[in-house]
Amino acid sequence: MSSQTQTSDTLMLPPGPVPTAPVPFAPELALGLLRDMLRIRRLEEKCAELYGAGQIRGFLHLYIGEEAVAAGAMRALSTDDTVVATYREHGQALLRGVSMRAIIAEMFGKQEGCSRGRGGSMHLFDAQSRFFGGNAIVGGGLPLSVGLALADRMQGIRRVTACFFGDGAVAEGAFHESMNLAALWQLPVLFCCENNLYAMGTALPRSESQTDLCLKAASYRIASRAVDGMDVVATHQAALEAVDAVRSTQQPFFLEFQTYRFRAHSMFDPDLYRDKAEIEHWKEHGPIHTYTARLKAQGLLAEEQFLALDVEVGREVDDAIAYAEAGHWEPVADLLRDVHTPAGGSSS
Amino acid sequence: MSSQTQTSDTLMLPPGPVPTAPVPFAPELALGLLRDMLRIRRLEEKCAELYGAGQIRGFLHLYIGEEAVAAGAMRALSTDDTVVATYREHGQALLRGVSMRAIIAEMFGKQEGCSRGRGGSMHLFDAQSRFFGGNAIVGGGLPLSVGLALADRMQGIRRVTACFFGDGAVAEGAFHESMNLAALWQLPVLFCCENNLYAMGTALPRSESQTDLCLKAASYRIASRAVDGMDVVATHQAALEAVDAVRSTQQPFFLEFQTYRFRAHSMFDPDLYRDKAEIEHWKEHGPIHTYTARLKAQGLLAEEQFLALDVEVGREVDDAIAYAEAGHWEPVADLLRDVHTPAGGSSS
Amino acid sequence: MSRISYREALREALQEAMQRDPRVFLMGEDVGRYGGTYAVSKGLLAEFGPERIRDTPLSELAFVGAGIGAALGGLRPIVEVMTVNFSLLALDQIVNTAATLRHMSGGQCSVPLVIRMTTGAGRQLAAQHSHSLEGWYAHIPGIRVLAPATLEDARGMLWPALEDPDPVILFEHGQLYNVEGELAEGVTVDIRSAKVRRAGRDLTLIAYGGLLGKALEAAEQLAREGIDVEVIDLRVLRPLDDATLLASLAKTHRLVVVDEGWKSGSLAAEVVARLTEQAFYELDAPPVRVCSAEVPIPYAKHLEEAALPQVAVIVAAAHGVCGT
Amino acid sequence: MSRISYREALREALQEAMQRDPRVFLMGEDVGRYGGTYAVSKGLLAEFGPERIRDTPLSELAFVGAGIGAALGGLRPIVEVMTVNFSLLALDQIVNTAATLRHMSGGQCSVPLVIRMTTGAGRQLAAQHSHSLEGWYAHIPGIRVLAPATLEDARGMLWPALEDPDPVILFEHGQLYNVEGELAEGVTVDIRSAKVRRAGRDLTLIAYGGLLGKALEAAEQLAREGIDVEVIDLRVLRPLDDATLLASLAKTHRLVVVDEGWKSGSLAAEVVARLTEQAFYELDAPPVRVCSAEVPIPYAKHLEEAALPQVAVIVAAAHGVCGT
Ligand SMILES: Cc1ncc(C[n+]2csc(CCOP(=O)(O)OP(=O)(O)O)c2C)c(N)n1
Ligand SMILES: Cc1ncc(C[n+]2csc(CCOP(=O)(O)OP(=O)(O)O)c2C)c(N)n1
Ligand SMILES: [Mg+2]
Ligand SMILES: [Mg+2]
Repeated sequence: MSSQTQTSDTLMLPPGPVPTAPVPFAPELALGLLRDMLRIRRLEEKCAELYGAGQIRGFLHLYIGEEAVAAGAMRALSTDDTVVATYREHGQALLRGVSMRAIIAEMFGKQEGCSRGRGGSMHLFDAQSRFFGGNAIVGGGLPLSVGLALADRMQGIRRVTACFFGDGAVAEGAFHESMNLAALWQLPVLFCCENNLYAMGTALPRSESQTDLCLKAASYRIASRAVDGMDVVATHQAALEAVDAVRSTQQPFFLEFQTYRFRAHSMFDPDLYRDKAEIEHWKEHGPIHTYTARLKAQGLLAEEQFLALDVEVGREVDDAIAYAEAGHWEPVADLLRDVHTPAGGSSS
Repeated sequence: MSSQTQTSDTLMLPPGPVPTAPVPFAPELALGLLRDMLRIRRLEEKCAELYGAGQIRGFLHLYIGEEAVAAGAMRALSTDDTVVATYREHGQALLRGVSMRAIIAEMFGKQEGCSRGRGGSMHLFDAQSRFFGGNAIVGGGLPLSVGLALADRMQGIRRVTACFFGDGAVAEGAFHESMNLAALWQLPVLFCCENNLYAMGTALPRSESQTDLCLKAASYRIASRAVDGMDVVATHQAALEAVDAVRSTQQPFFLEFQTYRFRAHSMFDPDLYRDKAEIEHWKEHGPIHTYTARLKAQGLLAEEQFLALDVEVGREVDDAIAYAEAGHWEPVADLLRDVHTPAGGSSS
Repeated sequence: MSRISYREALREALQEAMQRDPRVFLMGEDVGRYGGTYAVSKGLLAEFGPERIRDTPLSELAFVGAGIGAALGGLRPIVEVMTVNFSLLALDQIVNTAATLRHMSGGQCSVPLVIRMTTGAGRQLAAQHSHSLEGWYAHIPGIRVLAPATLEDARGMLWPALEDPDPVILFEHGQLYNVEGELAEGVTVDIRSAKVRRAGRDLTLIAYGGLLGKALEAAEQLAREGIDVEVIDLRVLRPLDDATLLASLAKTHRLVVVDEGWKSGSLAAEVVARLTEQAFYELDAPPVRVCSAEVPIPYAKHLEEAALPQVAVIVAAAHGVCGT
Repeated sequence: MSRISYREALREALQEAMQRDPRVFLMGEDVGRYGGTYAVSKGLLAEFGPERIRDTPLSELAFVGAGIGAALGGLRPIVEVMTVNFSLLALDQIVNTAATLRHMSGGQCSVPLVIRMTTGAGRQLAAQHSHSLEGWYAHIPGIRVLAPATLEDARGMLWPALEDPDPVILFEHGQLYNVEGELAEGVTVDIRSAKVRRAGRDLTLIAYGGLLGKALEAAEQLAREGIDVEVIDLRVLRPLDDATLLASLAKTHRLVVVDEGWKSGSLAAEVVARLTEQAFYELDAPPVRVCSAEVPIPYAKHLEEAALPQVAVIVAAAHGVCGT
């Protein structure tokens, strides 16, 4: 048997230097972005603990390290826009407006959870804020987002549908078919590729023959852009421009966020496929501490302010846990509830 | 409801002028290609008649108009190479060496058919010549060809696997996944896209947002080329070079044949979606008559020779029909034969 | 009353639904310019335009998923998957998304989607184009599965399917499109119950879709041979209407189930199992299934016929069950 | 005899097969660097290298199809589809190509392919990650379907599966991987027959895969309550081994079938149907199925437990059938 050329095992490093430029946003926005990222971070750190304690079960995929993506993107959307996400969606759900209470209660499997405890970590939903989940099939949300945008187009609603998915999803047929449909039918979908360089243990070069993902978009005639996903200034600016492009042209746009997850893929992953040095390099680009440093350098943030914010966020997390703990188990008699919509029941 | 931009309905015409340049091949090859095309044409004209007469049933997809593709491509392969085709595969099967007798007997449903009458027109097989069908699922053959090439690679066999598929198949997820796998794993697959501009009634611009299909290949880092699929000189030269590239580099190659079917999609298709003028334009580029004209202009072919060839081919067709008519119906008692391989039975 | 084909009945239903509700649209491969592979949507493009009669690329997974999204987005999509054979490519979206969304969102997201597809064999289309996989779909909680076997159902099932807030899948058997008959105006049908198509005392013969005709033919022949058969058209393959089936069995005490699916794991197995569980003591003889032979459907006509349930086999099965 | 887990037994089987036959290779998502989602292939990359322990992109349709092609091309691929849930994306290649190739080529092309996948619920993975669709696969002519429930079968089924010239699908229940026990060296198992795991006189209790353990537990409890249960492990879901089942029924005359699939259209339905057809007069009471509730599996632990077959429900069903 002949030998196969093996993909090189050189470290995959952040594309640019650690950002240090002044934050070009008004203080409210500047601090808001920090707060957004911190809320995700603290929520998820607790989730990891709660998982360890057995209060959260099933699969749990943490977003830690990638917070600048959700923060930058979600603030670029208007409340009427639509969001479709993956199983790694705590950040998007939270920043879309789902309360920490409802999120943790969901992970506890309580009736007070945003999906009544039926979904768990991978299936957070909030129809009111047009947050359509929470999808545990890689690539599964892509066709959905095409349809949501189609509905808008056919009804003359000028909304943007933002669809989040990972680098791994790019290999799925669903990605290809959905990109083509969106471009062919000129649908206002913002494809948000969270390229964290790994799909579970599979590094991008072992998953894609062409690792420049923007070239994929080009092959469907979809405009695209890659952005430093560790820099919330960059993600937010790029997202604003992309959302604007989608809204004004009513055409799809492909936005690649180059990011990294600091934790393992899920709580089951021993994380043996990455070099520790690679992780450390990326941690130097950590979205929260680099951004905090910039804000401080600029005089927009003092250490006490940061600490106060952190305490406040910590309180929100604690409150949410208490809420979830006090929540209720749905009666077993209701097991078959919501398999079908009851007559006269809610329907989109 | 807002109105949708409609794809323009301008005629889709052949890319270049009718070829007239001298045929640069030695006489044997030059006439061989003519013979190849004529054999397909006359076989299929008869198939259409036999279908009308009820002797062939099921779906029947004719290749008439596209003969230069199979002729040019099949002569570029060596007998040890592998071929995977679609439901529109009479041409490939015939030129791969499946006898007309076995092909017509198959369409008659006779035991003497190349697939024992189990497959019909859409499922011609010939394991001996490494002709692996005949696949009635659009895009279905693509993953198969990747696997066949993988087996060669892992066993150190320097073979080429030629996979035929239509423009319509490009929209399938299977295309995308297969292209990526072939490129990622550096497999010797020759992707032969028979772009006849329609998938049933769907014109390419209503199927693909990017109609330059070679750009798809580029997005997987696969080398590619488009060629006039009505000109057997061009198809053969391009196929020779592509096969050579695949064989020497052991990398995939994407070859787009720009062609056209003169007949309806299948015998059920009323063909109402194309402009008659468009069809007429393409017929001016008909692969057999334009090539015949060139051979004659060059003095490589006299009218009597052509007629003699045609008579000979006609005889082959008649003989095949007689053979098929004299063939046998497999006993109904054998219905369950070949669902599984019998113990000690043939296995690849 | 007017003379109409099954195909025309389906088309009228589509047309009426599109006229009645601007949220309804049809999408699928070649539903527009081509006029529908089986000509069901012929003429509708001219009437409703390319937005609402929407041709799709060959991307079964994505356009079915897009149908789910469009349903979530407030429309009432009818997605045509050309045939059940190709629906395998879209099964993930149907099983993992359409059927689950309402439940896993805790009741927030209903999916009012209708999927139509052609099913069945009998036209020498061979192994990849002859599946009868309705039984698979009938296994999935969260969707409703319908099999119109009559002109009335072809005409009448679409509208209630569109009114259903949850996903509904409609199976049209390929051999029914050309069937013609008289159809009364303005009939309404439900999408909840099975239907007795022929009353009888001696034997309950259950069928659906493309085989209802053969079941009725067999019943006629059996009547001439002195056996009075009750023929029930399942119509709704999920959820099954046990009451109608049990009522018949309580009368006849004998059961034959006909199904074009392969026998092992067929929908017929489910019918036999649940009736045996619930009405064991009503049964005077072992129930019998008449299904397709367990072979990829062969092309040759005589072999295909041998693989599929035929009238003679149904008749023989009935005799077996009745001990006649 | 050595102490070993189900996971290790599977790994040993892989390792042995790879050592024994150079044509054998394993491919699938994260089988290599990651070590297998469920750690089954851990360590094999180091031993066999990245050609034979081949990580694939997330392209279920294409890499399963590539497995079929590689089998045609002379290799003996083992394709790991991470879980049955994702296998829906590859179903077209399995049903329309792997299962049909030999037949529709008139016997020319066999597909000696083995597909492994994890199945089942019970770990709070919710609606999209908890399917038990083995019954669907067992519906398809042309493939063999196996469900190793014991260490012995986990260790012993792979090699005969690889020797089978046709496609074989192996279902590994996600809750079995950590099960440990003693395993004798060099046991060989067949992939044709069902197996009596506990002999008994009063009731035939049929189960397979992840639920065999609960069935045996129920049998122990029932034994204490005076009911002597015969527990049969189906093991081979297609083709079903009727002889073993019928022999048991001829002895016990009472039947309970346990299956983690949703009840309607479950594999349990097939078992009940074929046994009722063939052994109706042996049955002293209506057969009963214990299956999953017809709901997308919920995340919350108490609801998931309520949705899945539990020992107490099996015991109650047994009492019901025995009239005790
Ligand atoms: C269709 C499908 N295949 C496989 C899986 C198992 N799986 C879950 S997440 C994951 C990795 C996905 O990677 P990527 O898309 O890059 O997203 P990330 O986890 O890095 O955010 C895999 C393989 C799945 N859920 N769905
Ligand atoms: C997956 C799948 N979807 C739909 C069909 C129905 N169908 C058969 S041929 C065809 C058109 C394919 O067009 P193209 O790939 O361009 O090949 P051509 O027929 O033009 O040679 C369609 C839609 C099918 N066979 N398989
Ligand atoms: Mg990733
Ligand atoms: Mg075409």
